[in-house]
Amino acid sequence: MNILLLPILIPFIAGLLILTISSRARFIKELITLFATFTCVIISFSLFKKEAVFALPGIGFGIEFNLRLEHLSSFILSASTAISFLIALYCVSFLRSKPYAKQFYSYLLITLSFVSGAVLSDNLIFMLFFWEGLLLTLYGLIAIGSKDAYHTAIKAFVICAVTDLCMMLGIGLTGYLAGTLNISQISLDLSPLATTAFILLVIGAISKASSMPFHSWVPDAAVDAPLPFMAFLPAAIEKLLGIYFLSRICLDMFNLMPESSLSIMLMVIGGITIILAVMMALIQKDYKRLLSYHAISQVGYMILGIGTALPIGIVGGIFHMLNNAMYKCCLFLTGGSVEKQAGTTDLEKLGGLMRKMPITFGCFVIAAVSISGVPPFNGFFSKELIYDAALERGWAFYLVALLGSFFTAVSFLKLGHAAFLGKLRDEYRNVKESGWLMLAPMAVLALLCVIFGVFNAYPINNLIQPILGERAVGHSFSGFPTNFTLVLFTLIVLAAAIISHLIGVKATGSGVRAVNYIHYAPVLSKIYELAERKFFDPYEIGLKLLSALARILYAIDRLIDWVYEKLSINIVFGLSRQLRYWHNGDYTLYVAWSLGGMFLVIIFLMARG
Amino acid sequence: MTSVNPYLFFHIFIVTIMLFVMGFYCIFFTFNLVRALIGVELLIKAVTLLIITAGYVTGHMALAQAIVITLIVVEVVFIVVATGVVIGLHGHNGTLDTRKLRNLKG
Amino acid sequence: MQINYTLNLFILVILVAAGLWTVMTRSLIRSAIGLALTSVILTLLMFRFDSWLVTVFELSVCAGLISVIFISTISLTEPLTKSEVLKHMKARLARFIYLPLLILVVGVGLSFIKVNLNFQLPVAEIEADARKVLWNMRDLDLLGQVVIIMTGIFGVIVLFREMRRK
Amino acid sequence: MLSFFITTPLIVLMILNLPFRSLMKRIVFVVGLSLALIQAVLVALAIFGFWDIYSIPVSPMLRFNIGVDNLSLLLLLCNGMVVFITMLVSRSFIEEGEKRFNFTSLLLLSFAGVNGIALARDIFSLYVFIEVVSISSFILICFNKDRDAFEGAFKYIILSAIATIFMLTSIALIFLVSGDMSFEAVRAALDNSAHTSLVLMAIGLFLCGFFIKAGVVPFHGWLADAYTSASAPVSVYLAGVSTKAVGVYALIRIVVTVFGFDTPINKVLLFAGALSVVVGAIATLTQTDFKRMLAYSSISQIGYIVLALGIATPLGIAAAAFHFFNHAVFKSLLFVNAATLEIATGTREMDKLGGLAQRMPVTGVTSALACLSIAGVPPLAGFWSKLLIIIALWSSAHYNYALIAALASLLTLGYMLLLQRKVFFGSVGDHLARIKEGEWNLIICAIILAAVTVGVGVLFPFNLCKLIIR
Repeated sequence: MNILLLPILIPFIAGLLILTISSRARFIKELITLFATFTCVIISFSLFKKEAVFALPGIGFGIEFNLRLEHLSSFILSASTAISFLIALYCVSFLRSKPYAKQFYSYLLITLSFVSGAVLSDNLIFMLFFWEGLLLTLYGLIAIGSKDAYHTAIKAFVICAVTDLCMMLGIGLTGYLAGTLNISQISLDLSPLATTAFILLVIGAISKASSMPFHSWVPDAAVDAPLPFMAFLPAAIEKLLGIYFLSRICLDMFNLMPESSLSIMLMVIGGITIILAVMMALIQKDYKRLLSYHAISQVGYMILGIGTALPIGIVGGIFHMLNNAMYKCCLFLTGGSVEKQAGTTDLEKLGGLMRKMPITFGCFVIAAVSISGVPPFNGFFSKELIYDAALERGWAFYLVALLGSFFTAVSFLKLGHAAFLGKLRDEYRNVKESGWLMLAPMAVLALLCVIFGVFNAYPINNLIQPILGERAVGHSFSGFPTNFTLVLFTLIVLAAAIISHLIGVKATGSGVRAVNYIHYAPVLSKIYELAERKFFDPYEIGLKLLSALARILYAIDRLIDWVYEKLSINIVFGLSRQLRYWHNGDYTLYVAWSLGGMFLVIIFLMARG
Repeated sequence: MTSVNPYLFFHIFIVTIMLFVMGFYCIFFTFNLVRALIGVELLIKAVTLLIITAGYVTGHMALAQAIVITLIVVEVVFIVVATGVVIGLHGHNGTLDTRKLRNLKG
Repeated sequence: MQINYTLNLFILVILVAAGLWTVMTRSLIRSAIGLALTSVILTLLMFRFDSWLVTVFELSVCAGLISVIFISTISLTEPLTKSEVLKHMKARLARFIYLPLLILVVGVGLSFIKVNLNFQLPVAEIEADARKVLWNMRDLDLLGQVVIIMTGIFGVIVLFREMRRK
Repeated sequence: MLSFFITTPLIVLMILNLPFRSLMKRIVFVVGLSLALIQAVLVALAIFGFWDIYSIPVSPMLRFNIGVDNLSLLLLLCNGMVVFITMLVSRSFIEEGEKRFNFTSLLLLSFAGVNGIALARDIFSLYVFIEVVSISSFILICFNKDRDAFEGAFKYIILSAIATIFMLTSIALIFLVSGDMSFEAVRAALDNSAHTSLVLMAIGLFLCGFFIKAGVVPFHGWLADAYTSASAPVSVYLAGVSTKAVGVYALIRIVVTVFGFDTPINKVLLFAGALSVVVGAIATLTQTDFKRMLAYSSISQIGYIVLALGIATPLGIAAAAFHFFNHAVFKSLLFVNAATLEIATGTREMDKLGGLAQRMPVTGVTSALACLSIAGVPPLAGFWSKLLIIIALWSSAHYNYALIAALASLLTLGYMLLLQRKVFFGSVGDHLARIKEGEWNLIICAIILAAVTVGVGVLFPFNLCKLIIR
């Protein structure tokens, strides 16, 4: 038994084991889950920064079961096992009274197994195998959430299946071009055909990271699926996996040049994802749904960073992925804490929970300032790296990133204000702080946010820089950013966010509604100018404009949904009904088809012969 | 017998095709189950003729005869089973009309 | 030689005529008899091709047994009365009137096509006895015949015997 | 040894027809069951190399012109397995006594016929055994003598007769060229004749005959009617092995061994296969009858096999053979589930069912496994064969067909989830409140087949594919 097989086999067997145990034996399941995930954590940390290769006899045709551990995969493996362990710990308390606890644990473990498999596989076909396996657990994890979760699960399944299909084709094409399916041996220049393969693979990767336009299931899942699922898959694991594969594609398998149009394509996708998702987030009135749009928006930064194809951008993107896994996971866990204790996540109803749940609030604040990019927390450093790279490739990208940052800050001010500050409603008088099992993972993640921020030199120099290999030689990315102009801009933006929030609160007297006005704060110069030139009341008109914009974005969002859900299905079902009509039960018609077919076949053969 | 006239084979080929047309026409345009089976029988006759001729033309008459004998056995069993089904249908429908056979569709 | 050839042609023509009658005639019984007639004419042709063993089979089984099966089926299923036949006649005629025309067109049209007949005929081997071929070379077919006859027996048991009980 | 595969069922049947009818009627079920099981086990052992199938000497009298290769072994294995399952299922549907005796005898005859198809090395013998299987299928379909069964059987008879005519015409034309019927002789003759129009016509007619028997679009009209109208165990048999043997196996055999691959033939196969895949998959979507839906899905899956055959590379043929085996397994499994449902609820209308997974856990789970396997979800068996098909298509530069195959597999997933949702998920209606799991024999069938699907899927990379490719 090779040690590389353990992170795949242990969770898988444990997951299957849990399915066989009666759903009444709760402690055994929790124990098994914790034990299995903890073992995986230990194994993956012991494998950390080591290199190993393991090959089983294959079946020929280039399909070989090769496992390969090297720097990047060991790093992703450690991160995903650690997060799985923390989520499992959290679930012990969170899922205590839930009927679906058994399935959840089991799917979680199987997911972990597939993730380990996908990260460790060196052969594209086997990676695809694990990758597709994740589809199943994704479906299962969403579907167990509630009675209506079925639709969301189907939606997620369909979207991911379509993109996985693209990836399958991409893998076929890559294998055809490179002559091998082993990732470590593939190194392609971007010929036209290779570009197609590249795009197909990128579609698979960014869809796994739920970037636009493949994101639309995430907000729905935020409402329907169990909350730990959100913290586990969309917030952390899928980002790790998707960005891992994206960086594999861009760094190892294809030689992506900074000047190429593909790089610009990636950056445009990143920019659009940042701005559109964050704008959607602004208008949300639900804790979890708001977070879920941020989960999408943050992917944009990573894609933007990697898409620049500059060493500094790639470092920033990967560092951001790591940071995002921490603070976004932490944020979702605080959401779960609120949901568990207060019984709702509706921001209109919540308020003033700061006194009742101080530790949760503290974790929330740390994670929120991290995601908003306040120094000296981790999000600040990764975002600065990305800004630097984006500015080098074009000021527009920088502007978009900065704008996204502004909206992020504004929406988190709104969220924090609405949930934790303000007036406490009467029905929440008796709310208490969560138990330590739920607080511990949050606290650990929040602590990590601080550590990775203050001591950012360690992760950047030791974890991320080696991934780039030769490209990063001679650069230094750690420490406080050297370009103070950029830092200044960032600080200005943050300050502006706070000011606009205060104005909004003053205007409306409520944290939730504060944001409605802040959209149109003067910092958004373009929109502001436009509004001022044409209209009297910049706030009111701007509100209408932006809400119209938001509505259009919403419509686009729905349109994408509609294409996925309705249009294709209607066409296919129409055809199906037509076929039913033609099978009218008359055997002479069938005889006629057969004779017609026979004539066609013979005429074709004779004409070709 | 020793010399084979290629034109004879050609004529037989034409006759076979004519029999095919008759058989298929019968299957298509009749409204009677038994007559549809008679159409099938005509088709089998045409094939029998073709095989025998092929044996005769190539000089493998023994093999052709062996094949046709097996074919006749198959044909008889086929017809017996088919008429059994027709009689069963008549028992259920009370008629031999093929237009009553549209219960299964879609 | 010429006489043989003409005779063969004549047999072919009456074969077509018999087939046509089988399809066109309006009485089912006559149709079955027409089938038997076609079989007999086919037997004539086989006889002219020196296939004596098959001739016996074709005469006894096809012309005899199958006609009996058909006729008994027709009598079992109470065919249409004469008045009904007359009623359907016109519609039948409208459907089947095109057949002779079609046959004529097919026959004449095909005889004008120049078919490439110079395919490689294998050397005619010395004629072996059909029975020997059947027993020695086609033994798997014989096994198949046994299976198929047993299938037929069970078919008769399933389809006919239980029916009579009902 | 090989001839025992055909002669043993015959001899057993003759012994069973001796006097002592009452005794024979009692043991016939067990005898049939064990015969099929023995064959399945023996062949499986032979496939995995535990013994050599030629090792037992036989007297020259029983040495027919037969031979075996891996493809034949696969069909022999499927045959033993599916006939075993069919007999077990029939226990719940065919009443004991005279009826079961006749049923089992017919099934054994058909069993011998399929073995004959697997072993035949001669196109006319192949035809004879195809007829054996077809005719016994006709009788089996109308075994219960209801109206629809007769109708389905009659449609099958007419279309099958036309297929027979096509094949016999083709045999006559080939006879004209080769003068002999054995595979090698025909192959040699066809190679020498340089594909004159006569030969091409013969090839086309033969292909069309098999297309009808297999139910490839547009030759498929009879298939859904026959499958739907037959009684439950017969549906299992028809879908599992009967039509597969007479149509698909014979097609693979003839194309690979006799005709050889040629660009026009490949194009015909690819096009017909792709058409079946798409039409079958689309037609399933609006079906309301459980079995009819499965029948159309069969058409779609047969399309995959034909498509894979049309690729004409060794990988393609291996994929076709592998999908052939998988299809026999999971489609019989689904029909077994259909049988369980029919006996438990008395209906096959999917709109009247729902939420049965709670009431019938084994049926629900095995059916879900089969559905996922058909849809090609890893790590089940169906995933591997579909993957191989798509890889084979892609690597031989049939990109458009690869795309069609991949999209259709998405559609497959869609309709299988639809079926699963309509029947097994959701809430239980009041009229289904007292439904219980099926009898033990049905459950055993379902579990065996599900185990095979999962087992083959998990062990595939190391065992089965190598064997098929070899």
